[in-house]
Amino acid sequence: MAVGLAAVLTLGVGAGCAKQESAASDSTEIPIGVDIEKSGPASVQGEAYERALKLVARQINANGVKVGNQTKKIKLIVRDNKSDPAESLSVAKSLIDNDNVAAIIGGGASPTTMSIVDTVEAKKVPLVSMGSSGAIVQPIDKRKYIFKTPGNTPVIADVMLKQFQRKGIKKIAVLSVDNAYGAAGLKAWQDLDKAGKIDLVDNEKFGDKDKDFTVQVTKAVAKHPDAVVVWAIPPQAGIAAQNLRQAKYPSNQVYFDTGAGAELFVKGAGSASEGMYMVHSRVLAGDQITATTPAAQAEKKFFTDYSRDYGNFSGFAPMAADALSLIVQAITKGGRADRETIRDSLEKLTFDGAFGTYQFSPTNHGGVDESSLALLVVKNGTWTLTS
Amino acid sequence: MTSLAQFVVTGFTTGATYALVGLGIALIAQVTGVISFAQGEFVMLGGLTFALLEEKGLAAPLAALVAIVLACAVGVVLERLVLPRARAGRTDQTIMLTIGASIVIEGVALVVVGTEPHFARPFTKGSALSVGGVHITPQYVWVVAITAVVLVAMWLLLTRTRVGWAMRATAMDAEAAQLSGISPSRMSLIVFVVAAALGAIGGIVLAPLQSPDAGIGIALGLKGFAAAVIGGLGRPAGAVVGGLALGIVERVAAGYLPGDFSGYSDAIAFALLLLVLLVRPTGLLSALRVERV
Amino acid sequence: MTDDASTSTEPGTSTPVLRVRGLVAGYDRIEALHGVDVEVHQGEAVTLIGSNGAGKTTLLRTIAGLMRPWRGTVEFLGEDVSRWPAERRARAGLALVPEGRRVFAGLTVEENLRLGGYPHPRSLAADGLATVYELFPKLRDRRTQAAGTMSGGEQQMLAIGRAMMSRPKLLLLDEPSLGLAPLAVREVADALVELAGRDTTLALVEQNATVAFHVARRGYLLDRGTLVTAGSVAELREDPRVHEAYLGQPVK
Amino acid sequence: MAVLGRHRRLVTLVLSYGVFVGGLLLVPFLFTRVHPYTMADGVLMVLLAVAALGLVPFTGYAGQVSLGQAAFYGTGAYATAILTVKLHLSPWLSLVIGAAVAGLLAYLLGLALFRAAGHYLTLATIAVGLILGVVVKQLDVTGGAEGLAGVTPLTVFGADIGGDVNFFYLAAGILLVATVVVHLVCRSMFARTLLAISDSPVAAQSCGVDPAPVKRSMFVLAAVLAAVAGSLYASWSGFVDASTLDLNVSLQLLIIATVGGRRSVFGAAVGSFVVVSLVRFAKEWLPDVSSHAGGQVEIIAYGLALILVLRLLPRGIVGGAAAGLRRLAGTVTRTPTR
Repeated sequence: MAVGLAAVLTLGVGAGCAKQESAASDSTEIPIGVDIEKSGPASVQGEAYERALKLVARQINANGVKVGNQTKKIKLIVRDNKSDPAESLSVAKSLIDNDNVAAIIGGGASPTTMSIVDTVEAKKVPLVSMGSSGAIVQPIDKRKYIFKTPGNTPVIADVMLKQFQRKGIKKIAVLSVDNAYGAAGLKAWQDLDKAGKIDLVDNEKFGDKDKDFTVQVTKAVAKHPDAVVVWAIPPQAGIAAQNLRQAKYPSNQVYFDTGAGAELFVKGAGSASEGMYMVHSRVLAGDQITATTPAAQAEKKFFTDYSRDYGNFSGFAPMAADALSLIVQAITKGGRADRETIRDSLEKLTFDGAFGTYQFSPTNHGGVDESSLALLVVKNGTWTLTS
Repeated sequence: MTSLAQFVVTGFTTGATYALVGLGIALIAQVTGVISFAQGEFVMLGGLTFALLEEKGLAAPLAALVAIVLACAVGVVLERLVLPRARAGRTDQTIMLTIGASIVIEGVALVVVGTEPHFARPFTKGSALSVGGVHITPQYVWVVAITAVVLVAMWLLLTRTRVGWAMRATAMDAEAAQLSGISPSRMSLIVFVVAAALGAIGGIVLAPLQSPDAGIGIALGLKGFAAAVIGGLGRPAGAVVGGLALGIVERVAAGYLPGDFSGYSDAIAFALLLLVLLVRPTGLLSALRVERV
Repeated sequence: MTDDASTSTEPGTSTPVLRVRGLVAGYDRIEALHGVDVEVHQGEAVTLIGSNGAGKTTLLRTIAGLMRPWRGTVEFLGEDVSRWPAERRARAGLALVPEGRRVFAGLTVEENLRLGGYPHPRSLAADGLATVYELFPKLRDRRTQAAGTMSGGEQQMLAIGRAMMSRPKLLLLDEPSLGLAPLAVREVADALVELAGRDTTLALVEQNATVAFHVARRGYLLDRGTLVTAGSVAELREDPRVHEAYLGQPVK
Repeated sequence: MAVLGRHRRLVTLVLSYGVFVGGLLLVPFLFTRVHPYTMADGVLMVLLAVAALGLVPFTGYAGQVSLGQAAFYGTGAYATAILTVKLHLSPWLSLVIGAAVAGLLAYLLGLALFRAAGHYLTLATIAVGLILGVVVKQLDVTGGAEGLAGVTPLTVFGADIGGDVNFFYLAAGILLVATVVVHLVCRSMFARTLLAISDSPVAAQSCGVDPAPVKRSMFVLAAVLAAVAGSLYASWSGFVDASTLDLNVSLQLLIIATVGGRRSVFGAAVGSFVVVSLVRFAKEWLPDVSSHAGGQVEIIAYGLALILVLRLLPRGIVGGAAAGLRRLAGTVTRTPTR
């Protein structure tokens, strides 16, 4: 039976599309795999990633990529991992084995990255992830090929901590989504709590498909924290904002992580988000940036381009945009488009991207530095820089 | 105490939707013998359609009407095209057919609408009322009020109309009903439509609280199922009580789990379901019925 | 296979209310009826007798449409109804009071009766109810009682009453006296005689020979799925095969 | 003719296994050469087939619907991950322990559940899977929400397996052994009893057969096979998280068994081939059709496949094909005698 079916498929499908020749070095296209969340709970991110990647690829391909003395084009191979770690692994394997990609961008979140790091590392393929969990790039001796664009979770927590210290906030409660991403956020605050830098009075988790956190919010608010920190992506970040507003918790004491950063947060939370804070790259307030430094110029340009092409801006877009830019930079600097060169070259890269400034080194594969991050606040329905 | 009251209020609101889903499942099970795993998809269809149309600027009552009609139409397709002669079929086969239908409904919704959630405005504006420290948003009131109206209407339908009697008669003894000139096929169609409408209404009232997306059906269907089984699949009232109880237990338990364990709250509904299945598979309320007869 | 039966059928002057021809039917893969011919004429009371497992219940269920015939036809009022579902036959006036009464236990007596009149407009219900209550005064007293809480005899009356509500042109009864107290048997039998006297066409399957021969004028004897003989009640009373079927029960 | 007739069953048996093994051997060839397939798909296909194989006796013969296979698949996967990562046990030993744990879990569940009617089992199995899924996200030993990475790969006689093609052969060998085992079980008196039960519970009961222990044994067998598959998956992928316990895994396995054929031991493999192909080709082509929903659209294909097979080929592709072949063979052998 299996043979019969196999034969039919071979005849019907196989004849026309026998596996393509692996991308030889003289090919004019550089295949880059993209493993992102086009569907499932994190699909909001996936959509922004894909738009950003297509935008950047278009801009890069307009002039081509200088590889040694040749000019090549980027070919993106975008695959959906359904926000599912196991599926992400299957996607990554397929990109490596089938499409023979030079590098992979993805997964778009921590859970879908954690599942593939071992495989990608073993197959020696450079990977740039949009997941924020520190475990993605650590321990560094087992993550030689793995890089990421978002800042490390503790770095983001640190930005919030500084604000808390300025405002005299001592007791906080953390609401986090129950997956690898939320767990990393929670752990960062638990570590700060242990170090005596903050008093974590309560932490509450919710499932990544839940749509109502009234109970978690009620419990957290009952502990009278000076601030509530939320580690969630849209649409859940928006629901958390709404539930906090319903519980009459003051919105100027609510802080979100970079993960919340998208137009959908404001859309989902509606007026409830007004006055709430978020740590994100300055790019989210792109229209307010005065472009004096190269870093600020890159941020502003991306904000303008993306907003022009797609109507509104997404906080996730720059993370993916930079992932691609970083790989292209590495290819140009290294002068070759093979996997080893890209990896070696990435590790030495300093780059001003749309999301912020990257300073990779053999001991640091972990995303934008603290200087790129800012505290933003929702004012009249848009993200505004504080101070 | 304030917290407890808040948990109960919240649980009651979600429980109302579980109750509507569970009621649909119980009615279908009784009248047609079909165990439908597709019931949650009607909540999705109702909620998502409503939110989508409302976002597009359609007046809420009109959006709700369209959503209900759409869900009912899908109910008809399910009953007529996917499950014809379901009564005669084997249970395992019909269960799998409803699973297949549920997957297809979700898939089509994904193609048409995409994966993003959609946001419906609360039925009326206004901020949360505080009653002794318990926060009650106007939408909570709407959920409870509409659910109550629907349940009363269902009760009247089942006890005061000939169609209602015919449905109950078919549930009690399908052959005898047939001998009285009642068409089981008609009753099956009617009950699927009624169940679809119940689910859609549950989805609509919940939409402003829990922004619906194409993927919510499975989880809500399972919760509704748990509600129906906990209450006892044999009686509609059981499903309603089971749904409300499930919603409240779920939230209260989540509320009293310490923070480190609050992740376990997801499992509460299913742990309760498993317990009922292991201890009293005919449902908690069935005990009352046996003792009364 | 069917010669024996067809020769013994009474020649009717008009179209019979029910004409069953060469009926073969069964459960799963087991054939229970091997080609049976039966006719019932307007105003007649006919009984089907036979020992346990003779196929009487199968015959009634197939006539009522609860089972599909494998071969052969069922004609009702001159129309071939073999492919009709049971509810359509019921609406056309073919009523069956099934074995074991099968009233809707959770509904009240009156709700049960009204459901019996389901095929007809609501306006006819009052008329029908009056007739049934007149026939079974006990039911009127128990109008609002849940049917499941009544005695066996009362439930049987309700089942018959429910069937009467559909204004049947042919009333089929499957073992109406089975499992009833002697007093109830008497009441039910009287009611059936009364019905037969009112020109109701009925066909009765009955284990209780006294009841069967008290109510019916003519009968068929079934044995292991085949028609053995047919004739007037007087003839059947004398037939040793009938005695055998009733296992020595007094048939007079 | 008479000799052929006498040996007909044997011939059929040898032929069908020949075709089966031939088909398996063809997979690496097909999956490395035909475009959107990858060898990873080939490995997944065989693992899913092993996990779905247990549903053949359980669903096809005992007439039960289990939507909890993921609970056992995940148990196997987590057992291997925990035992190799935390305790540094050999992956083979972990596989055996995982299968034993899953079997025990199934036995205990079965003790309580088979007293009740069919659909309660479906619900209970779903509940178990979902509860386990929540629990593993909370515990440290299971790596919490992040899952466990760095699972020790399988070795054969101390040598690395190396590469998906080799892993495929290993898994295919296990599938073959499992198929023979399930085949023997289905041929036994045991299975005949089950068939009687699923056709007519009343009849079986009146013959004095208590269906519960028989169903329970089938449930345990299904659990053990799923655990073996889950364990192999953990060793192969190197990573395990709560998604191995997801309801979708159970759904997928049920669809595989149903589409392939619930009453044939080859049904699981054929169903798995069909489902993996659907996923792969849908993923490749559907994004062009609908930009809206990404690859998730393929679930429509799943659902439709399930409905169509149930409505048109209630015995699945293998059952349908076998009936077709029999009809064909019938006409061929009958012709000369006329």
